[in-house]
Amino acid sequence: MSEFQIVIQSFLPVYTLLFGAVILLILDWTIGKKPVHKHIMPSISIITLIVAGYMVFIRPKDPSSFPGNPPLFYFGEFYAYFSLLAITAAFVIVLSAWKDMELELSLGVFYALLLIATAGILIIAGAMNFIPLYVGFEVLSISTYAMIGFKKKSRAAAEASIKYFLLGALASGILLFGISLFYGATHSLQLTSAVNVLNVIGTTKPNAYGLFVMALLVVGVGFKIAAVPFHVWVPDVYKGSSLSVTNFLAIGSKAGGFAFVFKIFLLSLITIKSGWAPVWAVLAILTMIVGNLAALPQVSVTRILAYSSIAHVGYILIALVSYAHGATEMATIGALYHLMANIFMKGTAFTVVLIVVYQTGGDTLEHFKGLSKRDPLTTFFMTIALLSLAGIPPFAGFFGKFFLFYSAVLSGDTYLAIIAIMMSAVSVFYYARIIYVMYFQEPSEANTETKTYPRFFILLFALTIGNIALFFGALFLTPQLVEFGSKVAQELAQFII
Amino acid sequence: MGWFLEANFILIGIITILMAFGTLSTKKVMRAAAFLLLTLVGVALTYLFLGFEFLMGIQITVYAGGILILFLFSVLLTGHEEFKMDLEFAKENIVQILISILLFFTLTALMLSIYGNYQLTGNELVLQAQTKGLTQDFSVALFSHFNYVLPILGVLLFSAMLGSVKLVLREEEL
Amino acid sequence: MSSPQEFFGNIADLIRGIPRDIILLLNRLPYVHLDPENDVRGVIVILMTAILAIYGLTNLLLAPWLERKVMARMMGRRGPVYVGKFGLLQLIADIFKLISKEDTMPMTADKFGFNLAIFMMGIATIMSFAPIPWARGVVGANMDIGLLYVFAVFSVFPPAMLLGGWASNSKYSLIGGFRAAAQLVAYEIPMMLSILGVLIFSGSLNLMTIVEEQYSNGWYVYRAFPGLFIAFVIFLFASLAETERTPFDIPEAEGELVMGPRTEFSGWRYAIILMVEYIHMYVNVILVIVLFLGGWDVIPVIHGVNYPEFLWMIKDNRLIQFLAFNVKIYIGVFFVTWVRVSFPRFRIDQFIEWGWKTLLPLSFIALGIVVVYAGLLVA
Amino acid sequence: MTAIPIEYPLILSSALFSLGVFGVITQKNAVRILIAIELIINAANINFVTFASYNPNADISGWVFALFIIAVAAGEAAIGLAIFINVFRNFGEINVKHLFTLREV
Repeated sequence: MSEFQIVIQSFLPVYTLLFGAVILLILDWTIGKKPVHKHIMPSISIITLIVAGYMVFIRPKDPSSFPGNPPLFYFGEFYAYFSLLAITAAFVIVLSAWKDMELELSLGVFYALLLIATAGILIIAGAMNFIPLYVGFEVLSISTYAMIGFKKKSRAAAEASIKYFLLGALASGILLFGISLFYGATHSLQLTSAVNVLNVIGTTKPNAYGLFVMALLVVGVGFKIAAVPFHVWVPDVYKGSSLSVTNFLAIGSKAGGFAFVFKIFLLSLITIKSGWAPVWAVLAILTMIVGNLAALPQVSVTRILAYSSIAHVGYILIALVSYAHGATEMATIGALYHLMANIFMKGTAFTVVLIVVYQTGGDTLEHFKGLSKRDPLTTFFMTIALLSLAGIPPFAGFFGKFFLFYSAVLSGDTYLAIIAIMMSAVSVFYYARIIYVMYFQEPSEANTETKTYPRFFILLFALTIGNIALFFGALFLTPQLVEFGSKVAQELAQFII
Repeated sequence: MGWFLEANFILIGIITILMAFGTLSTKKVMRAAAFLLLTLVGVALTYLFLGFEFLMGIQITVYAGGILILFLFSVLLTGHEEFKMDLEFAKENIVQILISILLFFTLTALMLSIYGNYQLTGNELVLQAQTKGLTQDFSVALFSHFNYVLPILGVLLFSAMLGSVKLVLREEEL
Repeated sequence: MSSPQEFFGNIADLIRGIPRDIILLLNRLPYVHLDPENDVRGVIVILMTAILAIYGLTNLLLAPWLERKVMARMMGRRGPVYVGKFGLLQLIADIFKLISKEDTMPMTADKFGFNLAIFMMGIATIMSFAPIPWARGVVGANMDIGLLYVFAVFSVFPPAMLLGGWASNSKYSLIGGFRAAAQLVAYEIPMMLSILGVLIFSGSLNLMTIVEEQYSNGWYVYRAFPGLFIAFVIFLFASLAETERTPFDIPEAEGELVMGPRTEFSGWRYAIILMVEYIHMYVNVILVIVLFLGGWDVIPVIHGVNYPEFLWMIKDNRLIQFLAFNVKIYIGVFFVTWVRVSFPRFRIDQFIEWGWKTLLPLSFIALGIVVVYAGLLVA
Repeated sequence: MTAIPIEYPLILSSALFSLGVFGVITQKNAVRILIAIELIINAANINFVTFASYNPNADISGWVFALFIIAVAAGEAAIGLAIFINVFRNFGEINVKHLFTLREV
């Protein structure tokens, strides 16, 4: 295969997504005013996503054949996994936005932005240099800013968008400054340069300069993945934006953010892991505690889920710490598995909230009262999602947490596992509260709407099946899972000489 | 030797910092944008001194000419707010002021700590840059090694354009 | 006694030598020490630019006169006749009148923005003379990024206009400022795109190189036909729009907006604005000539035609090059005036739409043609 | 040697960065905050150019990144100012201090 063919084939998923986006825009321009467009646009997005998913599988077999010295991209297993993650997430969002967004004008633009954001995650996952990494990250961010503010008439969406934008722009500015200092120390923007180049940030332990670089990078990415204490925007933004976009923030954007974090910390800053491991450990503990405790008094289910999503960020951060402390394989498996489980759990939960908002006009616990009487199937799916979030078998959330906590135990950070288990126990309260409200309380007079939405039903059904299948997959296919995890871990580690 | 360039650089640097302070301390937002323009031009001139003329042109064309127009338009479209940086402001924000001063000194000390890393070879490169030719190297690098990143930049600008047009355009109801 | 050709060739070298001599002179003084080999670059640039800018400015006294005269003739009038021979000194008289006027500023104006706008525009226009090649080797600053530099300098105009319009605190000024900024931004894009075709052939942003390439391979206006011709037309229209000349003087639009963003400027400020406008127009004409009409090149080379030796001698003579360049500039100024007299003004919405919806796609088409042509040439 | 010592641009960039951070934490008007963020981005850009110009490995990827950052900043500013205008249409102001409506829900 020639160099050109390899490049084209490697970028095919991204090209497919962009091609889909352009088709959507052309359609928006031509038939955007006709009523049929609200069905055509999501359908085309789904077709694009399926094709892009297929394209991920037919990428070149040898990822190191990508041209360039050193290559700017590496389309290996890590890339494949995160692309599938992103594409699955986008799939969920298209299905939930099908109803949620149907009254909006210029829908094609929305789906085009969604596809472009997905392409951004793919670029993050494939990048091996800070330049494509940062640009891909900004592709994701900028599309997300626009998606949040998409409902222009809604004050809440406007407010959410300005909050997310200001913090995101600040975070990316700080991140940039960190990268610039990193570049000054290592003389190269290649992600793996710090490993190979004589570096000024510290050979095994960071010196003052290394600490500062690390701090800037932690602050920058901390905003994006919403680790405490950089989480303040999460509840407001999740609440303010329309729920399908919230869904994207919770599952798609999060996957992209974590791909970014892993790229930076597990590749470029791995030499000074003794510096950042304690920092992330503290942040993980804080994130778990604050996320779970702050969720307790909330009455809005969106906010509960927002805080729970913060808490889950804390769980995934354990993987970073345990990776640094030696349990590389289990940490990798845990993080990757949990991000996939996250899509099924959070996707279901936010979709159910969306349905309830459509039925009753609000998302507080009040509106969830007696949901089982009105809409038993939806309630059933919601229950499974919540149980899965709480980490109760036989649902995917259990193994997600199990792998993560187990990796902490393996690496010797038992305190992290203990705190995480305690906090999981706390989290059961607020999940159980929603379940209790749904099953055992009578619906209030005003909320008697029993309308169901078949499109959501298909989505919820698929997500729940996926949720359970993921659990049994982990149960019965453990060797394959471990093999895959070790493959990805090796891929990350192969650059360290 | 070279005091002429150095003196010029110091002068431009001081002016840039003053202008940057102006953006934050001036009363009207419009003036802040005007100060930003001057800051950006100052930064562009430092690029010239660092041997990267091309980026000077780009910085003035894109930043000072393009982005700043966006700023001015949006300031005029979003109304003014008077803001005063005086003694009262300083009293209210004493912690923030101290933080930034501390940040400045820490950062300077840290960045100068890696000076030793550059002491030996850096000067030659700048000299080379001043005698031209590096712009060509730069464009060659841009279109060979970074060939596959440029389209991504196009995607980014495309999505920004889509999003901002959608957000600002006034649409009639269906 | 040397031939005129050599004589004028040496003049450039002589002029280039002056700053070095100045430095060597300065070095005799205590406390001043410049390294003529290394520090000389910045000084040369400044001095050469200054010399050529002064030359350009004196030239400029002629351009408005020419415009007035031509306009008057076309309208069946006689134009300025009283001051100096044929009214040649009319502009100087006007400037004296403006400078001696009272320096007024609206009471509610924002002083800072008001003055900044003027100074930015004034400095930017004078700086724009730096990289222009007047003849082979006669150039202020021979920079790699010449073309980009000119555009960078001119890109300060829209913010300055808007700032000036806002600072005068008058609704005519503000609306005019908005219009000016929108217009300048809208027409910068087709302008840039139309240049890309030229850059594909020249392979450099250096104006010297661009002209040299045309000198040996033919002017761009007829190469890659019709690609670069379309680009030339687009560039011509866009530069008329950039300089706010009729039929594109939307921001000014006396009927509606008095004088656009300049309404409140009077006295010496108005004199500066007048100068800025003329220089802007003048430099844009120069750009059109340098980019598409061969710059200082006298006789266009046609592919496959062998010229006799004496034609090449004419082409190589720097004096003739210099004169040819000036003649071209005056033809350009005449053309601009002609357009001004002949066409009515556009309406703002038509005008902006025309920029975005006609010129922009057209410049893409032109670029496509050039790319295909260049690709065939390579293959 | 006519080169400028590497300290000067580094001090300039750290000053711009601190001023930017100061602006972000004290200003209330969203446009001013964005202006402060632009200062931070410019500081990073100066760093990139400096470190690339003085790079002993003659690695000019810092220059390339600087160019990319300017483009990214343009995109970010465009979308951000669009968001501000949208917020202004909904709220009548863009003072971030007054955007508290979501807290109570």
